[in-house]
Amino acid sequence: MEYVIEMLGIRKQFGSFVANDNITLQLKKGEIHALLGENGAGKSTLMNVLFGLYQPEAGEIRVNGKKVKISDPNVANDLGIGMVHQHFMLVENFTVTENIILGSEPTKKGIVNIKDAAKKVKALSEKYGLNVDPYAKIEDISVGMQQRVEIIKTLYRGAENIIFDEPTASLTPQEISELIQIMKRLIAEGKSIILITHKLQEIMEVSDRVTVIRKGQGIGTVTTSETTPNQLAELMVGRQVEFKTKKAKANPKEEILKVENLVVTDYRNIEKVKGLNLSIRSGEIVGIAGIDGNGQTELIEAITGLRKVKSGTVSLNNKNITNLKPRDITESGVGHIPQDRHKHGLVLDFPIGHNIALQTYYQSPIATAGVIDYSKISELAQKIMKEYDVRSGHGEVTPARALSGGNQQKAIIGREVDRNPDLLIAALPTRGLDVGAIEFIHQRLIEQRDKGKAVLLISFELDEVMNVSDRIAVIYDGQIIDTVNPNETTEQELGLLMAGQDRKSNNGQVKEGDE
Amino acid sequence: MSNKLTNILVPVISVILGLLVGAIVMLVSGYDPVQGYIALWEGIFGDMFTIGGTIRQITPYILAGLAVAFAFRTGLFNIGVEGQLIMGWLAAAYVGYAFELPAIIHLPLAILAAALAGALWAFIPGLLKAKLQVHEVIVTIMMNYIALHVANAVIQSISDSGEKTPMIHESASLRSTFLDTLTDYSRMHYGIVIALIMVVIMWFILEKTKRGFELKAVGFNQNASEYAGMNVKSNIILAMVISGAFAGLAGAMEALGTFGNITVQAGFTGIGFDGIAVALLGANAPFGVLLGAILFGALKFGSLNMPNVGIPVEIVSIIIALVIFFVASGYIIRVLLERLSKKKEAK
Amino acid sequence: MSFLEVLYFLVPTAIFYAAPLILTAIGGVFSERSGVVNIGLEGLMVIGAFVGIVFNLTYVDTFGSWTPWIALLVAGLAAGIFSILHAVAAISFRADQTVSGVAINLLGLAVALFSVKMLYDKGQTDMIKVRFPRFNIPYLEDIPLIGPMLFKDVYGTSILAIAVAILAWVIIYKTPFGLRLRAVGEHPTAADTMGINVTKMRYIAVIISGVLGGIGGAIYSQTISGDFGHGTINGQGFMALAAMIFGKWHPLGALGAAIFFGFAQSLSIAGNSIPYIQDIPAVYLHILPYVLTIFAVAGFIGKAHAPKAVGQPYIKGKR
Amino acid sequence: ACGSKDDTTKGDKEDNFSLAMVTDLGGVDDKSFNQSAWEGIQKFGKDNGMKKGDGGYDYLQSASSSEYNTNLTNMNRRNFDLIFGVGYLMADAVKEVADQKPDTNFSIIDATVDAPNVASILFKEQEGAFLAGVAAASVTKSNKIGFVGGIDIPVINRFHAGFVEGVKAVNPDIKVDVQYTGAFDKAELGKTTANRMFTTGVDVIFHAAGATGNGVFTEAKERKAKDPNANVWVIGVDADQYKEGQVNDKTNVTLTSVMKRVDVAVQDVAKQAKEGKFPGGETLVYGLSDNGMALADSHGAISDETMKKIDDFAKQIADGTIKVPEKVEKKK
Ligand SMILES: Nc1ncnc2c1ncn2[C@@H]1O[C@H](COP(=O)(O)OP(=O)(O)OP(=O)(O)O)[C@@H](O)[C@H]1O
Ligand SMILES: Nc1ncnc2c1ncn2[C@@H]1O[C@H](COP(=O)(O)OP(=O)(O)OP(=O)(O)O)[C@@H](O)[C@H]1O
Ligand SMILES: [Mg+2]
Ligand SMILES: [Mg+2]
Repeated sequence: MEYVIEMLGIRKQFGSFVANDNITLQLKKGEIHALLGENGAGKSTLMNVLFGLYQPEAGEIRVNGKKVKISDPNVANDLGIGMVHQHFMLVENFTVTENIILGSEPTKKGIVNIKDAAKKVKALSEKYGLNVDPYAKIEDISVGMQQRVEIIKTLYRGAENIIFDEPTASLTPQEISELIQIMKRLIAEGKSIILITHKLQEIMEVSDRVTVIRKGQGIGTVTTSETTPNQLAELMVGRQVEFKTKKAKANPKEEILKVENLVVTDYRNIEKVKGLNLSIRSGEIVGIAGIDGNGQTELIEAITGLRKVKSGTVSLNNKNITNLKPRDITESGVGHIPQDRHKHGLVLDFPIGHNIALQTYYQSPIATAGVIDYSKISELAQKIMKEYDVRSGHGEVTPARALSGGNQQKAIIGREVDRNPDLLIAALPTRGLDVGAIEFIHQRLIEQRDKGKAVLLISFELDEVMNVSDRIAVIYDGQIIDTVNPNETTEQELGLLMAGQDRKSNNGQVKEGDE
Repeated sequence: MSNKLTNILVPVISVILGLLVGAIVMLVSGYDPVQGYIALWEGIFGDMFTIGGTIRQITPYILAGLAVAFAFRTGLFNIGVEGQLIMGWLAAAYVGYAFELPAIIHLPLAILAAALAGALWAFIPGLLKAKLQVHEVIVTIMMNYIALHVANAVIQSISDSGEKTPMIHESASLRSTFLDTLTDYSRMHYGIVIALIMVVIMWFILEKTKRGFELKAVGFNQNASEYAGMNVKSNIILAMVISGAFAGLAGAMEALGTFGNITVQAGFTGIGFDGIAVALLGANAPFGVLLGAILFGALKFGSLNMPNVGIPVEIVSIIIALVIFFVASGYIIRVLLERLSKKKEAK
Repeated sequence: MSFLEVLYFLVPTAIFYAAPLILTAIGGVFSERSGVVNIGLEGLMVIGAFVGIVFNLTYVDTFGSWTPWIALLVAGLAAGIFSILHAVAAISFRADQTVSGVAINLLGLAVALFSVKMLYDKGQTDMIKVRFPRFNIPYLEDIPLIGPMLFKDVYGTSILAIAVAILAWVIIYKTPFGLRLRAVGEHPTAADTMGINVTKMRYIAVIISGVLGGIGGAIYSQTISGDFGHGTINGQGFMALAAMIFGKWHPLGALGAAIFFGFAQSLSIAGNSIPYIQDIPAVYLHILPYVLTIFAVAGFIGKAHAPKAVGQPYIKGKR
Repeated sequence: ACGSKDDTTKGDKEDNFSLAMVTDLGGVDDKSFNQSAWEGIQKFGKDNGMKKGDGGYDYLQSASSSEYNTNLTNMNRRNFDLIFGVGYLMADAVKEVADQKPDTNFSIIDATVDAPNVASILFKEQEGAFLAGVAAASVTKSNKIGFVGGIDIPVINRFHAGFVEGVKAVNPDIKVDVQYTGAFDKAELGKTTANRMFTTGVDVIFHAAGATGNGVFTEAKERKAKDPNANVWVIGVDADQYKEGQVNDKTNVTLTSVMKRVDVAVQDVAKQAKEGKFPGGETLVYGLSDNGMALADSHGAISDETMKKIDDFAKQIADGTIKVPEKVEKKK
C-alpha cells in the first residue's frame, strides 16, 4: 500500500518549546486517519506544518512518494492538500461564496464573477450533500454550515487530501452525524482524510487507523479495528481514564431555581424562549438537552440577568431575581461558566490571576474602600490554580491568552465554584477539551451537587448530558417539552424529543423526572 | 539579554537613532549638527531659565499625555483632548479672574473648574459611545472644533468684544516669585507638582482601585466584563470623563500658570494632539507618559534655541517624529538587539 | 437668498468642499480595510499639498494649464512614497499603528516646512498662478433644478473625486483585489490560509492611502488655499478620518459623509443670508457643521463596525 | 550661546544699535503684518548699514502662543536693544518680559502695553478701510458689497466699521453683507463665503481675514477666469495684495488693498530709539495722516474720478473733519 502523504520525523519548535518532536504520520490513499492527543499535544501544530503555515525545523514531507517543501498554503493547495481548521478560517461578513473563492477568484473583465462561482459552489455542495446557501453571510449561518463551507473551500481548490482539525468540537449531534456521512462520501470519491478529534467514539466509528501523540512526541499508529477506546485513551494520556463518571445517587432537597412562564427575545427581538418552566433543586444536576438555537443561550442570559426578561419570573431560593442586574444575581448565589470562554469568560489580555478574581475583585478581602490588594488576588489565584490544576507558563501572572483551552476552562470553573454559589450554570463546559480534562470537569460538577448545590448543565453532547445529569430537561422551540431520567432513557429517545417529537405520541406516558 | 535592559535600551536607541538621522539632515542641508545639538542642549539645560522653561513646557504635555493614555488604557481613543484642554483653560481663566477668594480656596477651585470643564466636554462623546455606540473618534474631533468656537465666543462676550479675558488674580495663580527669581522668569510654575501628582493618581486609579480594574477590563473585553457583572456603559462614560478631566487640568496649567488668561484662539494649541504622541511614547503607562512628556517637551522647548544660531526649528520637529517612529518600531530594535546578544554569546 | 438660491449655492459648494476629503477618506478606507489604522492622513495630505504647490510653482511654465493636474499626480506619488514609512513601521516592524500614524503627521508637516524653508528661504510659498478652472457642462446645465445644482461651476477635481469614489467601490467590492483586501482586514489568518500574502496586500493598501491622501492634499492646496504654509492643511486629515468612520469604511459612505460635511459647512455660511438665521449669534453658525455631524452620527448612523483586524499587526501563527 | 555676551554694556546704544522682532503665529512671510514689520526692520537695517544677526537685526518665529515669551526672552538675551512683538496676541508676553527686563526697549504692534519701556503701536485701520469703502461703493454696480472678517476681534472690527462707514459716505443705500468666518486660517471658509456673497449679487468684497481671505481671492479669480466679463472685485488687507488677485497676464481682481504700514511704524520707532528718543510708555497711533494707513495702487482699477474722491476723503480724515468710528453696532 502506498502512502499519499508521509510526514517523517517532523520537529517543530516555538522558541525553545518543542511542540512536535520527531513525529511520523503516514496517510494511505482512501483512508480516514485519526490523529489523537491531549490538548496541547501538538496536533494542530503538526497539521499546520503539513498545510504550509509553519516550517518544520527537521523532518521531511512526501506527497505521493515525492519529497516536497511546503513553504506556504498555496503550495499545499497545489499539492492537493486542504485543511479545515480548528478555529474556522472564515471571514464573518463575507458570503459563503466569497469565502470559498477567496484567493482564486473567477473573474470576468477583472470583476469577480460571483454568479459563476456561486453556481460552482452549489454544484459542489450538491455533489457531496453539503447543503450550503452560496449567498448567505457567514455570520448568519450555523456552525455546522460554516463547517461545510470550510469543506467546500478545500474541495473547490481540488483537494485530494483533507485535514479536519477538531471538526466536531462545536457541532450538535445531528451535525456530527451529517459530517460523518460527508466524510464517508469523500472517501468514496477517492479522497483521503486526516481527522483530529477528542471524541473516541467518533474515531472508532469512522477511522481506519489512529496515530497517537503525547506532549509533542509520536506514540505510535494503531489500526482502529484492533483497538478499543480505553486503549486509545491510555495511549494518549498515559494512564487509565474513566469514561462514565462515577457518582452517587442524587439527593435533591429544596428548590433553588424556579423559572416560570419565561419569555425572552433575542437581539433581533424575536421570541426565543416562549413560556418556559424549569425547576432545579439543591443537590441535583439538571441537564438541558436540545439542538443549538432552541433558546438555550437566551434562557441562560435571562437567568443571569444579561438579557431582559419579557415576561415570566425567575426566582432563586424563593427570591424573585427577574431582571436584576447581573452582579446582583451573581451575589444572590449564581455562578456561570459561559459558553464562549474567550468572548464571555475571560479578559484574554488580563493575567489569568486577574481573571480568576473577575467576580470577586470588588469584595472584601480583595478590595477595601475601593482599593484592591493585589497580593490578595495572587493568593486567591494561586489557591484556585492549585486546586483546579490550572497550568500556565508563569503562574498567575501569565496572560490568560497564553493558556490552553483546557486550562482556561479550569480557571473559569475554579473562579465560579470557589464562590460557592447555590446555583451553578455550566454551558458547554467541556467543549474542545480532551478526555482527561473532561473527566476532571465532570467530577467538579458532581462535587458541587454533592455539596448540596443546584447545577444547571447545558450541553449539545448527549453522552455528556446523560452521564452527568440527574434529570434531563429537553428544550425545544423555547420550551421545556419534557423531563426525563437519564437512567431510563436512550439516546434515540432523547434525539426524538430534541427534534420536537412528543413522547406522549410515542409511548403515551409522561414522566416527571425521577419523581 | 535581560528583558529589563532591553526595555530601557529600546527607547534610548530610538532617541539616538532619531538624533543621528537629524544630524544627517542637518549635514545634507548645510548646517553644522554639532552647533545645532549644542544649541539644542543649551536650549534645554543651558541655564536656570531654559531648565525652568523646559519644565514649564513639559507640564501640560504630562497631563495631555495622561488624558490620551487613560482613554487608551480603557479601550477608547480620545482625539478630543485638544478641545477638552481649551474648555479647561477657559474655565480656569474664568474662575481665576471672576472670583476673589483666599488662595487656599481660589486656586483649588480654579483647578477643579478646569477639570470639570474638561470632564464635561468628554462626557458627551462618552455618553454617545455608551448609549448609542457612536464612534468616539468622530465625536471628539467635532467637539474640538466646537470647543474652539465656543471658547472664542465666550472670551469675546466676557471681555466685551475684546480678544482676551482679564488676568487671573494672584490668589488663583500657580506662578510664584520664588520660581520666577530662581529660573529667571522662565514662567515655570507649580503646575508641575500637580502634573506629577496626577501621574501618581492615574497609576493609583488604574493599578490599585477596583474602578481601575473595571475600566481596564471593559477596555479589553466588554462582553466578559458584562458577564462578570460590571456596568459597561457607566465605565465607558467614566473613562472618558476621567480622561477629559486630565485634559482640562492641562488647560488649567495654561490658564493659571503659563498665561494667566485666555486669548481668542486662532487655531488649536496642538498640545492635545501632541498628547497622543506623548501617551504612545510612554506606552500609555503613567510613568511612561511622564518620560514621554519629558522627552517631547524638552526637545520642543530646546528647539526654540536653534534659530538663535540660524538653524530652523523644523529640524527638531523632524527629529521628534523620527524618535516616535523608532520607539514605535521597538519590535525591530528588540529583534536586532537579541541577534546581537546571541552573536556575542556564541563568541 | 431664496430657497432655490440657497440650494443652488449649497449643493455645488458642498461638493467642491468635499473633494479633498473624499479622496483622503477613501485612502483611509483602503488602508483600514486592509487592517492598518491610518491616522496619518493629515500628514499625507500635508505632503500632497506641499508637493502639489511646489510642482505647480516650479513647472507652470513647462506644462501651462495642465500643471495642476500633473501636480496632482506628482503629489500623489510623493505621498505614496512617504506612506511607505508608515507601512514599514506598522506592517513590517509591528509598530503600534496609531503611533506610527501620529509620527507620519508630525513628520509630514516637519519635512514639508523644512523643505519650504530650504527651497524658498521662507515660511510659506508664493501663490500659484495656474489653477483648476471651473466650467459649465453644456446641455446638462440647462436641465431645470438639477442643472444649476450639479452641472454649473463644476470643478474637474470634484468629478475626479466622485469618479475615484465609484472606482474605489468597484475595486473594493467587485474585484479579486478588493475581496482579498477586505479579507486581510477582517481575518488575516484566514486570508493567509487561502494563499494571500497579507503583508503585500497591506503594503499596497497603505501606499494607495498615501497616494489618495496626497492627491487630496494637492487638491486642497491648489483649489482652495493657493499656497502652502504651516496652516494650509489644518485638521483636514482628521475630518477625512471622521468621514471615513462616518461612512462606515465604505468608499461611497465616505463620499456621502464628506459631502455631508461640505453641506453642513456651506449651510452655516448660507445661514448668513437667510432671514432670521442671520440674526442669531455667529458662533452658533460656526459650530453648526460640527454639531450637525454629531447629530447625524448619533441619530442616523448608529454603530459603525471597523474592520475586525484593524490595528493588529499580522503575526503568522498567532491566535 | 546666550549668557556669554552679557559684557556688552547697554551704554553704547548710539553706536551699535540693534533691533529684532518676534512674530506671532503667522510667520515672517505671512504676506501680512508680520512680513510688513520684517520688511521695515530690514529696510531700517540696510539704511543704517547693519547686518542680519546678533548685534544687527533679526527675527524669531513663534509656532505656538507659549513660545512668544521664550522668543522675546531669547532676543533679550541676545542683547538686542529694541524688540518688537508683532500682533495683538503677543501683548501679554511683551508686558511680562518688559517688566522683567526694564533695561531693554520693547514695542508691541496692534495692542497697548502699559510699561515705561514699551512703545505701543496702533493703527487706525478704520481710516484705511473707510477709503476702501469709498472705492468699493464707487465701483459696485449691484449696490451690494461684502465684508469678510476673520475672527471677531477689535482689530478686525475697526476694518469692518471703517469700511461700512466709507461705503455709506458714498451711497447710504448700499447694502454691506458682513460675515465673520471665525477663523484666520481656513481658506475654504473664505472661498465659500465669497461664493455665497457673489452668488447673491455682491460685486466687491473687502476681506480682513488673513489666510481665510486667500479663499476670497480664489473664488473671485475663478469667477473671473470663467467669465472675463464678470464684475467681481476683492479688496486686500494689510499688505498690497495685487499679486494675490492675478488671474492671468491681463486680468486682476484686486481692486486695491488697505495697507497697514507696519513697516513705516517700525522704522519710525526704531529711528526714535536709535536717536535715544525711544517713546517708552507711549501709545503711537498711525493713521492716514502719517502714512501709517494707505490704499495700495489700484493699477487702474479705480477711475481717476474716484481716486479724487478718495483723496478728498483722505484729507478730511487726516485733518479730522471726518471721524471714523472704531466699532459697529453689533448684532446681538
Ligand atoms: N504559535 C505558537 N507559539 C508558541 N507555542 C505554540 C504555538 N502554537 C502552539 N504552541 C505550543 O505547542 C503546543 C501544541 O499546540 P497545538 O495547538 O498543536 O496543540 P493541539 O494538540 O492541537 O491541542 P488541542 O487539542 O487543544 O487543539 C501547545 O501546547 C503550545 O504550547
Ligand atoms: N501565538 C502563540 N503564542 C504562544 N503560545 C501559543 C500561541 N498560540 C497558541 N499558543 C499555545 O497554545 C496552547 C493552546 O493551544 P491549544 O490548541 O491546546 O488550545 P485549545 O485547547 O485549542 O484552545 P481552545 O479550546 O480555546 O481552542 C497554549 O499553551 C498556548 O500557550
Ligand atoms: Mg489543536
Ligand atoms: Mg482545543
